[in-house]
Amino acid sequence: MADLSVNIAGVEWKNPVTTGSGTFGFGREYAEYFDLSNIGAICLKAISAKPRLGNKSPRIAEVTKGMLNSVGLQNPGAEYFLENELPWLRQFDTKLIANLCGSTIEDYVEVAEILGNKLDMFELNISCPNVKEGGMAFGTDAKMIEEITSKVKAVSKVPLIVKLSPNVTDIAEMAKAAEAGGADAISLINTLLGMKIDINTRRPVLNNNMGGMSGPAVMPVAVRMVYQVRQAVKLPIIGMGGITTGEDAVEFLLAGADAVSVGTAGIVDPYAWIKVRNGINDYLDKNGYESVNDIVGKLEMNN
Amino acid sequence: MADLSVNIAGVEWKNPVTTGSGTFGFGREYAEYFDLSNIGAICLKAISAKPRLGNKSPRIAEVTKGMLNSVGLQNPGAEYFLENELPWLRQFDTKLIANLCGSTIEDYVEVAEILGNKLDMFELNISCPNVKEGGMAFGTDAKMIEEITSKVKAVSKVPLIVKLSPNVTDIAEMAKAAEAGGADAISLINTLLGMKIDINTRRPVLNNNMGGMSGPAVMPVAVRMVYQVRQAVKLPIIGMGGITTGEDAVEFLLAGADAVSVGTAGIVDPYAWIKVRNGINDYLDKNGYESVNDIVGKLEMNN
Amino acid sequence: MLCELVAKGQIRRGLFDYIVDCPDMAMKAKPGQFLHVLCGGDTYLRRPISICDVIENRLVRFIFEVRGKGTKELARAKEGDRLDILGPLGNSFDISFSDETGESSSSVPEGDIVLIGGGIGIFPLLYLSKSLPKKPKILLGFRDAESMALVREFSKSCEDVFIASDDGSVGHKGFVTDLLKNSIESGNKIERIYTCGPKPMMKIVAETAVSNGIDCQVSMEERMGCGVGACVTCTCTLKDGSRKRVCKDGPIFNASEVDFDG
Amino acid sequence: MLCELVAKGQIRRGLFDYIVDCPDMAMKAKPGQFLHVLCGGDTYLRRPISICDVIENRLVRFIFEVRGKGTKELARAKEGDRLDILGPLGNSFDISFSDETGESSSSVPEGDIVLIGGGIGIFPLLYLSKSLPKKPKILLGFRDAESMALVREFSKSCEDVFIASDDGSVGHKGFVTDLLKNSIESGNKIERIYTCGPKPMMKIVAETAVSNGIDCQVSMEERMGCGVGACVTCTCTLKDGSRKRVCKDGPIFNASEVDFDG
Ligand SMILES: Cc1cc2nc3c(=O)[nH]c(=O)nc-3n(C[C@H](O)[C@H](O)[C@H](O)COP(=O)(O)OP(=O)(O)OC[C@H]3O[C@@H](n4cnc5c(N)ncnc54)[C@H](O)[C@@H]3O)c2cc1C
Ligand SMILES: Cc1cc2nc3c(=O)[nH]c(=O)nc-3n(C[C@H](O)[C@H](O)[C@H](O)COP(=O)(O)OP(=O)(O)OC[C@H]3O[C@@H](n4cnc5c(N)ncnc54)[C@H](O)[C@@H]3O)c2cc1C
Ligand SMILES: Cc1cc2nc3c(=O)[nH]c(=O)nc-3n(C[C@H](O)[C@H](O)[C@H](O)COP(=O)(O)O)c2cc1C
Ligand SMILES: Cc1cc2nc3c(=O)[nH]c(=O)nc-3n(C[C@H](O)[C@H](O)[C@H](O)COP(=O)(O)O)c2cc1C
Ligand code: FES
Ligand code: FES
Repeated sequence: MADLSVNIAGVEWKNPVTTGSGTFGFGREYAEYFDLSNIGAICLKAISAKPRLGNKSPRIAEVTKGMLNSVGLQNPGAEYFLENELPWLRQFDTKLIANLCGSTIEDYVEVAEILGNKLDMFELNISCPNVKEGGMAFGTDAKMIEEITSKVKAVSKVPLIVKLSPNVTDIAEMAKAAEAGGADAISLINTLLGMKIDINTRRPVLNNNMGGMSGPAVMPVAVRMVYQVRQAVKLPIIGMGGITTGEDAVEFLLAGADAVSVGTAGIVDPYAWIKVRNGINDYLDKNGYESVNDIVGKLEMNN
Repeated sequence: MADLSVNIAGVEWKNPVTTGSGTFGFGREYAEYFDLSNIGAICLKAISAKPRLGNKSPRIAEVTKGMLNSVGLQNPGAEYFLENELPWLRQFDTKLIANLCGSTIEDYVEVAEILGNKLDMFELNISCPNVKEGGMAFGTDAKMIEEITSKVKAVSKVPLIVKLSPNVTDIAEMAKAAEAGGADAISLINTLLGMKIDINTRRPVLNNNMGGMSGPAVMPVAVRMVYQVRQAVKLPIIGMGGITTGEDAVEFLLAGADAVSVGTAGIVDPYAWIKVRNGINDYLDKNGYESVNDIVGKLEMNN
Repeated sequence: MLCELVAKGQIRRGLFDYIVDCPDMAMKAKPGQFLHVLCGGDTYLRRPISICDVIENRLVRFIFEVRGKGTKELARAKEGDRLDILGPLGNSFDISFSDETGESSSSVPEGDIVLIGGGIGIFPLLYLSKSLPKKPKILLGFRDAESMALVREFSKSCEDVFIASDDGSVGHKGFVTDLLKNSIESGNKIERIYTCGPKPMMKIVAETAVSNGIDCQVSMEERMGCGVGACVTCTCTLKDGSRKRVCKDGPIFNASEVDFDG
Repeated sequence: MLCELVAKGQIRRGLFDYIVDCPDMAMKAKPGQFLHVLCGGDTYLRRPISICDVIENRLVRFIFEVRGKGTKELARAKEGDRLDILGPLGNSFDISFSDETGESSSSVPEGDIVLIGGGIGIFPLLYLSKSLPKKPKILLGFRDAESMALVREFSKSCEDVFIASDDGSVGHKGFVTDLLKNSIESGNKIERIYTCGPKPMMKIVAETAVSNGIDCQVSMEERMGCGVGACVTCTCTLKDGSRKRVCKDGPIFNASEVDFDG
């Protein structure tokens, strides 16, 4: 059994596996399948200052080895969360990450203030493609990323992860902007914007027309971007996008991720998180590594 | 049997199916599998003014429902092509599209001049992610797109298609730049930049480290981009990215493509081009359409 | 969970009747709940299929129509194959009835219990019909005589079976909802309605029930991801404007609270 | 083309021996050519596998080792399954020998014909050994005694079989290329060498052949897409700097022209 613990921006995780925000709710559902203390951190579904309704259904479409979603950040708001979800979550021995969303910079600042230091980390979601305002609009413009990061950082009492959108020309530039704004860590990738058409109705399957693509199909893009960001900034990286097995996770770790997140794979298999954690351990054991940190960024380029 | 003919920038194709440049060589190989006169147009592998060696092997990596390639535009040069390949190709009753590549704007202009009016259309490949100079570097910057398009257009004796890279923040902006530069049509998408790591060797599988991703996995991104470009410009569109069946092609046509291109699917199944053509016809017949043009852009949005 | 397919039947072209061996699920399953089935092949997400019946606390039966890729692939399974299934999922039909004191209990209601099913919506009604405190009446809507299913079984588990078909090739020509309206008009006292079927059908049933002051439970259908309540992709809209998860808060909702156009 | 798997054998753990029924391919197949096999499951691209033998102008045999996803999936096939195979693909070993006049013909050469195979590279040599104008000598390299394969069959089709193993558990302890060097040193006249195996092995064979003025054909291995010559993803580098398609211009190349480090 290798040492799986990692330190992400000063926060100790017992292992490098967390949950993709929005795929794990506030944890209650999967707690019926496994003990949540088994994963390094839980990244909760997006929380805004005020409750949000999200988009109309259908909000999900199957695509080749993946899915599109257009949930649109439905959530009961930060205060409801603190009162009704957080106390329950605190029974587990794992770190808790709040995924912050909003329509304006003020919204983001507000939710960060409401949540205060009651969680272990914040993840700034400026990369959701499913909302008209905020979301991805912030995450595809380096200047905006720097501005929003610095404003939220100014009020953050816990380390701030900035989550990047893959729908950009130059991911390294976005990561540098987050770093310049004071981010403590980077996570990527959020979903790729996609569309699925029902050729019988001749309409998009999603009521919102377009949605965010996730799952195994996006993994090569995600691995590439993690590598590019690793070359661009010194911050810890949480890598994600299609991870289904321990082997997949190892690709991200080698590319430079300090931790990994599993989302869509868990939507298909409730034990995916545990399987990925175990798979990482198996790889380390089999290859004689004592710690997961020994493989982070250990990719050798061919030329 | 519906009317499959389409008119792309003044050139009549007998049906809307062409080949993804670089997946069909100069046609000789698949001519052993089917009569090339059965497809609307043949888009040939990239041609440069001078011969190019391309990258070292491995140049291909399998990924989930798709592949990465890093061929790097290997080709014998325009003059060799004209002498040794074109005469043979002209025996087929189909349109021929030259895919133009180069490292500098002058290179592109040169190859367009050498080829003159000996082909039916040009496709400007400013979106290849596998070369250090030129290629994608041109295709991810709107100003560059406009400049290179207008310079190549100035010397083009045949309609000029500009092929866009999906590795951009705003695909519509790129299409508009091509239109502004004088493009006669748009094709998209070229490959998404990706990376696949061999966790046993801890190196990228591709000798060139990164490569262009194609195949079914990229289709939702491609359909979305075709739709976005359809809203942005009036030019004819050739849609591609993961098309494997007639149903897939219909998604692109509904989203606004006037024609479609099949690449990677043919690498797996030499009859993919014929199957897609037949599948489009089946859809039209089954739904009572007389012409393929009746469904182009006929997507109805949900809201 | 991997469950062995112990009996594969085919009711008609494109309609399959599966029985899987899984005591765990059978013991827990309540009427109205569903299974979330991995279909294999080129599909990625699971497919929700209602529990149609539970046999001897050990076997679970479900019936599905081939619609697209997933159900087509599922139809290829052979007896002895092991299917990857999550379940039972979702809430269930409320089968308790309050007695005079107003307390919810399992007392036997006075008036009729009416089940209304259309298309693939009829399948969850079988287990329900066997679980109620008294035999219900059932109204079944089919496209045509060809597409009838389970009628003989419902004849056993229900007091009465009424059929409507779109083309009149069997039973009443027209909507199954006509049968409901007729029944109400003819003065039958209906204690509660349970319905599952196409949205337009359920909408009319719900409106009819609400306007006649009849308690009514509807089983909603929506595209799903996780099936367990975590991804919030499967919502339906309620009249109060809120959005609820069909997989976890449902699939059974009170007819009066659902906004069928939301 | 769909070809029925008519016989599935297993030589040892992880090494499978398949015979498929496809007269079309059998009739065309030449030694050194390969098949391009769709493996199914979660794989996408085809996998190249050499033709190991052709039986009665109707059956094609291939032997493959389970390496990764695709070969693992292929190993699941059952007799009677139909495999989707393209082939025969590629060029083939040149088995003609020039007579005194220098004209290429099928005359029988004077000196030895030597086949050198390592690991999975030995399989295409079987059909080759049966197609030559005279019985060749074969040098086989294995990891250890456990991983030996086809030795009995080669004993029939070849004049002599020499074996080397990495750990010495069978035959010469060391490289199969040592056997070649010994043979040359001991003064045997070698007319031509055919070799297939790991790149480092073939490199030494090629160098040895070239430096001793022996004609030598190597079978190259590279990751492939289409397998038919269209996608140009499978290139190897020649000494003149050019890049050739292993699937179409190869897999057989003249040893003197290949740049093994290119
Ligand atoms: C709670 C519930 C219970 C159900 N019970 C039954 C049943 O007992 N018998 C039966 O035949 N069908 C039932 N259905 C419908 C069944 O889930 C769909 O027919 C099936 O998912 C179609 O999958 P496909 O791959 O064949 O179609 P595709 O169109 O290829 O599916 C593509 C995607 O859309 C989803 N999808 C497509 N149609 C529907 C639909 N009508 N409802 C939900 N998701 C859909 C699929 O799950 C998949 O994710 C039920 C649906 C729900 C929500
Ligand atoms: C011309 C030729 C003939 C061959 N003949 C045989 C044979 O007779 N018997 C045999 O056991 N093997 C043979 N091989 C090797 C065989 O193709 C690989 O072992 C196989 O492709 C591995 O696939 P996989 O899915 O198990 O491995 P994975 O690593 O999962 O494959 C991933 C991808 O890499 C490719 N790949 C991986 N390893 C190789 C390799 N060594 N060569 C080429 N592509 C590779 C695969 O085709 C696939 O596209 C031959 C290869 C070539 C090029
Ligand atoms: C249903 C669903 C909802 C999501 N909601 C959020 C969200 O609220 N906030 C966020 O930052 N990312 C959200 N994401 C993105 C995921 O957290 C993750 O970045 C992405 O799905 C890629 O990882 P995966 O392929 O492992 O799912 C969502 C993804 C899915 C599938
Ligand atoms: C092996 C390979 C080589 C390619 N070479 C070229 C090329 O030379 N020029 C070009 O414009 N696109 C090239 N492409 C991109 C394809 O033409 C096409 O845009 C892309 O693969 C998406 O379509 P598909 O998924 O149908 O393959 C190549 C793609 C592949 C797979
Ligand atoms: S399907 Fe995931 S919450 Fe209902
Ligand atoms: S594999 Fe396509 S050219 Fe060789």
